[in-house]
Amino acid sequence: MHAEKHAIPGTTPFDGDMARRGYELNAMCYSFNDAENRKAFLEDEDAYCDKFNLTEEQRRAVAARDVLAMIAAGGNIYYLAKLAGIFGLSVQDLGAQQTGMSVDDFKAKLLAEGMEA
Amino acid sequence: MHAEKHAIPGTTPFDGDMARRGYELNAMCYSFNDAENRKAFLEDEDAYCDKFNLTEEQRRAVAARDVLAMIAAGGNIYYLAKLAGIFGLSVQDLGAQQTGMSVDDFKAKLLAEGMEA
Amino acid sequence: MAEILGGVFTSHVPAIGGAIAKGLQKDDYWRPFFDGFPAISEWLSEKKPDIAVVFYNDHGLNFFLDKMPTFAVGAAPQYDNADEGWGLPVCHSLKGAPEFSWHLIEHLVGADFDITTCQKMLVDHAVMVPFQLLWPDAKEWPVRVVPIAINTVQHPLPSPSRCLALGHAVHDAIEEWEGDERVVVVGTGGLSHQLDGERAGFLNKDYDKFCLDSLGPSPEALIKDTSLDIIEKAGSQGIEILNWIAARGAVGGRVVEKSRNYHIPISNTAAASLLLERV
Amino acid sequence: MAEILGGVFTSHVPAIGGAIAKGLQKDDYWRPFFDGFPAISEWLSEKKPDIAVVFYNDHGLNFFLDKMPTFAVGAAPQYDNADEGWGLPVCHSLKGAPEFSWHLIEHLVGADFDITTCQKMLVDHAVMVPFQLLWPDAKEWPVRVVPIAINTVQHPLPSPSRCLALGHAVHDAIEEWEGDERVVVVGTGGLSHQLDGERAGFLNKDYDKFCLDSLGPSPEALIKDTSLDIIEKAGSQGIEILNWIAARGAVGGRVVEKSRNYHIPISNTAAASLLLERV
Ligand SMILES: [Fe+3]
Ligand SMILES: [Fe+3]
Repeated sequence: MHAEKHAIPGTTPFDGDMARRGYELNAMCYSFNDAENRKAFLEDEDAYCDKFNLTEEQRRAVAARDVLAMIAAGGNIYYLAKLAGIFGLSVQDLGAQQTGMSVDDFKAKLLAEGMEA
Repeated sequence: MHAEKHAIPGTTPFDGDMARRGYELNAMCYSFNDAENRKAFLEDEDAYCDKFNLTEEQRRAVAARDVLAMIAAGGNIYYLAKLAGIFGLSVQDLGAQQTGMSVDDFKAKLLAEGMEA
Repeated sequence: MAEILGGVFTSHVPAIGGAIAKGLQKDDYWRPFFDGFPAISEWLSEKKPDIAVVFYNDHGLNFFLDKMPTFAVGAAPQYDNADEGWGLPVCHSLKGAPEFSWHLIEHLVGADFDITTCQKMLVDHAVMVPFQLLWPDAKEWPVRVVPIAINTVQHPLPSPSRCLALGHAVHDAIEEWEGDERVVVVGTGGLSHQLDGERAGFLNKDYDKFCLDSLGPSPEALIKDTSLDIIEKAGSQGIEILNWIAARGAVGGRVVEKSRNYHIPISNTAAASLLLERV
Repeated sequence: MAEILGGVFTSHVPAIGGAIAKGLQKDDYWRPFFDGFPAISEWLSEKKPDIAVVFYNDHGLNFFLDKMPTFAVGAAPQYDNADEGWGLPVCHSLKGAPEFSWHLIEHLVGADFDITTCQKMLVDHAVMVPFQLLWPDAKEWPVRVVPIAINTVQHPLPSPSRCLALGHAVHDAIEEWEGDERVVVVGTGGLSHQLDGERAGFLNKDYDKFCLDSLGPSPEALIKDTSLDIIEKAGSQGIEILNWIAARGAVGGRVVEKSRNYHIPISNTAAASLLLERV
């Protein structure tokens, strides 16, 4: 039904297809703006995922702390970053996980880009 | 600061000036979509007005059930209709009050317009 | 390619919902208004649309002044009705058409319409009253829906010409859709009425007739006025004609009038229904 | 008549807020970035703007996918910052300029921009980090603010050309304002970065340089790309350049570059600051 999509390697634009798929997961992550909700998630992750009607795919991705799987399940990185924050993970930690690098290597790669002429 | 406004007799377009003035009153009325809030208002009108930080002008207009005064205080009729609903008042009751007619006369006037050729 | 069947235009006064709930359709007060609908309902059951694109305005159920969109387009799998505060029965939910919605949204943003996209959206009497009028015996609503809300509440309102342009862009998007769904466009609200102020109860038969006469053959005639001009002519809430104008744009092309009804009063309103079939 | 002083453009990475909270401005990692700001702060304390019009994107504090506006304009008397979930200290509130906001809103809707009007609006790090950078020693923020949020989160995004047109319309509205306020325009976000996917950590110095070189003298060069083209070149979040493009449009006319800084990396981002003074 769609016009040919503009494919960008290693990148999943958060479009209507993804926004539909990820609504519940993103709604849960949006709730983490509130400290009480972060606490409730930490106290009983399963119950919290139930409350937001996460799909099986989303629950598995969250349980595995697997960012690429969360994105595949429709998660948007701006909302996912709030979930990551609960675990004390920065966007550099997320970058390392998604690119399969150690955090030190990921940081070093970024620093190296800054060194180049 | 404004360009000359398009003045329409007996009519107050709900523009930025009115929307600013009426924010609290309209926020209170918007809350009346919820039956529990309608009940809370009926049980303790003063406390409920406090909760929404109504201005003195708005509180007086609400206490007097005076629709023109509510509009002058920034009330928008779509939200005010929800407050009127609490008292079982229809938009015809509101029309009668605002035009200084009895409800029967107001209804008769409308019916008469329908009879005209 | 999707087919646009035509446009249905109707008032959406909440009191109509109350009359339906109480079964008053045959009463003297209500009959002249409800008489406008059998012809439309028959046309709908003959044409069997799959999707209804509904232009309406929210009356403070889904939107508040914290975030008031000029144009909001639904992209939800389901739209719930809810308590609006005056005891109308809550109608059963509408099924959405999210793929079709996202296609419209892609087209509209691509055409420089700065819409607000709503993956969750409560729909008020301005959608539910028309649905009850158009499909009076439906156990389940027979169409999926894309609600498009136009700000008629807080000024500045979009201009009549912008609303017609929105409709034209929706038209183009529907025509581009590769599915073979049959689409009916619905415009709700109006005609002349005013609920607020010393002019409450204001009606304008001449202007309403001009609207009913022009909408089909010459909608451009309706967009020569500004929104404030229309409020002067049709009353503060008569501005809901913006929904009709946008809907007419979405129907597009040439139309033939299949049914028309006009009756004063329903509550404070000059009530009307109109069916324009595409030719 | 209001005077537009110029435009300030800066990255808004949350980690910068963390560094400020911890007083790390002079650390080796941070110094090369913070070094870009004394020149801008001095310019601001010399020019003394009364109002800042800030183009930014919300990152899921004030807007969610239930109601996602393409363009949202603040009209609040005050804008609060709030907890975003990662423990940044909550900044003190910003004073609004509601009369000025409503003037912009009237102009924008009159010019066929279908904005969402926000009488209440939380502002996230994309406003607060730049404010901390521009006025580092402020006990109270020395300007009133009009925040304008551009959707850079959920596709379809507004096109770069639509964002520049929005900026131009804001420019015209400011020029029409009868008050004698001095206005600075702020664009926040970028430059190249990508947080999500296998391409996380992607940067593009060449494209960033093109942006920094073009923004002042030839902003039209930046709008030849679609939003997806920009994402390909600048990373998923590099699309925040849309805020810079709109802000450049709002500055309008000809400008002279007074200050520029570019540094890799801040967190995952190629960070930059730029000061364009109106001539
Ligand atoms: Fe209505
Ligand atoms: Fe950002």
